[in-house]
Amino acid sequence: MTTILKISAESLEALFAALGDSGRRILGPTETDGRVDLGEVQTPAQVADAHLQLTLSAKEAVFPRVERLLSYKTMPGKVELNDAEPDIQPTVLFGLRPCEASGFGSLDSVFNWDSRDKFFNARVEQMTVVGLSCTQADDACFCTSVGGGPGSTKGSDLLLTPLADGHYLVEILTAKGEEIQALAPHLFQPAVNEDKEALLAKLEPHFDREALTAKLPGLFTSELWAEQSLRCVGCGACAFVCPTCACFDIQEEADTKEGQRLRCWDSCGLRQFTLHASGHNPRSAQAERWRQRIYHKFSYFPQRFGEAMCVGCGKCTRACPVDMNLKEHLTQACGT
Amino acid sequence: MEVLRNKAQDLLAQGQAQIVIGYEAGTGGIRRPSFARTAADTARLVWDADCISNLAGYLTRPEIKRMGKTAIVANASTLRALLQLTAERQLAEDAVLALAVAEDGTVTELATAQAVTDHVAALPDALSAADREQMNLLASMSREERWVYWEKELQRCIKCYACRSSCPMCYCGTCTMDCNKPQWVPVPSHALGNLEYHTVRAMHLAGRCVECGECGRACPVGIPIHLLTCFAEESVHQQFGQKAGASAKLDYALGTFRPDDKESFIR
Amino acid sequence: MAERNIYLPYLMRIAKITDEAPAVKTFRLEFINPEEAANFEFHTGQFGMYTAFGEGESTFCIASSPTRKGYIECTFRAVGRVTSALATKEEGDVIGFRGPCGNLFPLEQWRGRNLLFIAGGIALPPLRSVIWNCLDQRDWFEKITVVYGARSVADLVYKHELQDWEARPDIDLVVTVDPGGETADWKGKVGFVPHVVEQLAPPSENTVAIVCGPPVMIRFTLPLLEKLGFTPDSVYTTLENRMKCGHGKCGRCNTGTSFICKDGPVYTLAQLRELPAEY
Amino acid sequence: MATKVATQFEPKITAFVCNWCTYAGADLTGTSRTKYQSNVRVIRLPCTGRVDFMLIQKAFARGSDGIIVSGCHPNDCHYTSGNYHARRRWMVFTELMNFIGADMRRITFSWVSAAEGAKWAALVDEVTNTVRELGPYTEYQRLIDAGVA
Repeated sequence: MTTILKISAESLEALFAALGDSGRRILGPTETDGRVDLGEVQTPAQVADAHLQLTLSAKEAVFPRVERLLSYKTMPGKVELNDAEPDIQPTVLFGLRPCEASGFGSLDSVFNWDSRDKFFNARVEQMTVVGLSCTQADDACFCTSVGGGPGSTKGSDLLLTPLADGHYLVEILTAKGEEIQALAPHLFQPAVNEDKEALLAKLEPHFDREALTAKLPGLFTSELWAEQSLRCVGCGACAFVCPTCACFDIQEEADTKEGQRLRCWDSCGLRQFTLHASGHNPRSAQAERWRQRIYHKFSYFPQRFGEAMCVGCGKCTRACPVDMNLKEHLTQACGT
Repeated sequence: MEVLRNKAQDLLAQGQAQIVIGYEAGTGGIRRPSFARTAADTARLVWDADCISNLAGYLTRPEIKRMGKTAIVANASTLRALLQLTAERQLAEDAVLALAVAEDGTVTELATAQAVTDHVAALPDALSAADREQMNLLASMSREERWVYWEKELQRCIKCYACRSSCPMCYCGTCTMDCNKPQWVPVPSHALGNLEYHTVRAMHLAGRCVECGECGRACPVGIPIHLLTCFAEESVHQQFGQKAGASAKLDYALGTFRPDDKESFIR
Repeated sequence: MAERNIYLPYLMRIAKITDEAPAVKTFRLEFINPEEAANFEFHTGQFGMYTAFGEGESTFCIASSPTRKGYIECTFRAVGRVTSALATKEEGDVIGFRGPCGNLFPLEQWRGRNLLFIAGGIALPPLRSVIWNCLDQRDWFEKITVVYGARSVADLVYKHELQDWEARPDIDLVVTVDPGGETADWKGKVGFVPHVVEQLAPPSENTVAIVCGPPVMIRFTLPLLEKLGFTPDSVYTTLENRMKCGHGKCGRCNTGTSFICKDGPVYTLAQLRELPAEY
Repeated sequence: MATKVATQFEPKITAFVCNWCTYAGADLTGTSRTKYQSNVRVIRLPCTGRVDFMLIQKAFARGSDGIIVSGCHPNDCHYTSGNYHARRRWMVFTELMNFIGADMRRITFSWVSAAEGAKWAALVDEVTNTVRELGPYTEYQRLIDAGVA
């Protein structure tokens, strides 16, 4: 059951203090030299407000760019193996866009569909998501084409929508959200007759995701992918900034006495990703790698998990050195 | 713009080029690479002051090479990279037809390396005023301040390799980063791995960097990494008197030597 | 509640090392922890991730049969960073093992049928696990035929076991080497595996074919089997894509809707045709 | 009375030397019974041309506080021009590292011939004293310690 309340800007400041007092770390969008990153904040004033999106995604909070999986010591005829126990603080992710918040669901599908990934789960367990509805959108955005929206509650424990009078509409969506409210219930006021929809950014859908998923199997051998990927330079920027891309590499770093095994982000767009030690590469051309990225997100993943591995945030488009606009390419595929 | 589109159309129609690489309008009106193979495609071509990216990286791509003779709409960066790629024998001399567009929209065909060299010689310095200012600022800092500056900046690196992928000079089939016997540079993007990656990149581009700044523009997290490669290039220029991208006949500065190379630090 | 770390390998001691062919070795591995040994179970067709501490993990099949308890064996060629490091190990050294991963060869479904194994080069190890498993349950199956080829006589793996199989009456073995790979005293066949299969023309009736080898061998053998009347669901193969996690998460082995590390590595030709040819 | 424990910092110095000149020179130092400080770990390579800048970085990454790179004098290279090539690379590398803010006082380049045993001893002593004065290379260590999540 969703509870709908209101909170003033001043009360929000008090709520930040209460969150801090409860031992929670608050991560929110912070701006330095025009770059918006997820950073530790103590007050709402430290949170960047003019931004549309974080450059990187909030997946870093649950799937860091580098993390230790295990460590060991090697001795003659003996190995001492140590499990990694990440030190994880209770964390509030404040001010995530609804698209980002909904990305955690895809990540959960990847990390827990079969065996469970304890590193991801330990972080998710300690995490509360405070979403912030969008009142603006840009040319890269396409959340409404993939089942999301500027005020979507999916993935948020608590969703804020800025009201005209400086207050925020507060939707309390989960038990974790209720815990936040319970920290300082007096800060919240009842909300009466607030028209959330009217406050949100307007974004027309550009294509129908389910129609795209239905269409892709028939387009596998199409020239379209070679055509589209001609401009692609084959880096991993799109995947690394993506809130749902979860492909990773496992790397060993060691000297003669001890070592550790690290997990780090990887991307299907990189040639190295599938390259065998023998030199054989199942996806040797950039066109095949571009196709894999599209198919993984919009064909294979939906077939297995029922929804697309994309939240329409457009981060990939903004991060791309050569403007491989995903919305545009998907719309083109739908029309092929 | 019409002149350019017509020129591209003519080249394709007369078989003088099978593909014309240029610029088109992208998301929110930004300029992005464009590939014209038919008369219809040429209608997308645009040219203005926003066409700053270096397109030369596409010239060494097998997908493009397979298409046949290439014409390329070339700004100063692209022309310099074209010369450097020729000097490094990645492109046959005169294999590419460069189209230089003047401010009034007239198009000059630069069909030979010599023509490109002459054209480039008359163009202003590659480094932008803002980059020059940032370089001077860094030079004026104490060593410790510079270390903190780069430590903080490089900490943001996620090793997506957008810098490498968008650099026209990073054409190696297998990059040092991808060699793992031994693993010279750590793959994960931790602080040490990032520093090593970016110093290797700068060293490998010293004497080869055409200072187009493409790597810095490509960086999704906004690290001014082009300053590193530009610095290394300028170090080569000052000490050895040669500049990458100035000619199609240039020995690799760090692949050669002069017995009287002057230094002041060897004891 | 603490969850198990699925990336943590078992520690195993190398009990025995056999040099099979140039740069190819077989390790016999025993669990260091007796509890882990007691609880360990696997099925033929499954694979594992083998750790050379200091260098990382590499993926290859379990080459021994689940009917042989107390140890597992693996056979690998020193090619990459990890396999090269493994190749320097000595008996008594400790390596890591994660697994078993993936699906299995459905021996139950093959009961009462003839089995035709076709292997090339370093791809015999995955089939060796099945072959020994089948030989240890010999009464389940009718005729068992093995066609095995390698580039040269030196490149043949499991040379002693090939002699054993040669001598056994309950298995037909045909060994071949590529033209030019034979030695003066070579008594087997000379010719590429697909040619040898063609000459042999094994009947397809009530027969399951299990094929594993380099891509070029597979490419020529599969159409041949179809010509001989094998249906796509009676031809099996095992794929080996690059893998990192073994749990269907890292994305590396994703091919079509399949994660080769979970839904594979064993596929019938019918299933293979449903996948994009990205293996 | 409490005993005063010597807490003087002892730097780790890595020396990359060429086989033909400096290694032989260092050997001569030993056979001449010239005493010098023992902080240096010598790594012998065929030629200074082989001293990739990555080796220098790796030495810092593995905890060296100071580095010596030394080989044959110009014109004396066993392979004719290895040291000339190396010199060019160092000329750019030292400037680049300085631009990044690395502490270049911790890297010493020198030419030490097979006959210069005394020069080697003096060089090692001087470098060791300088680096001891500078203290541990904490800036580089900070990168290593930043570690991972």
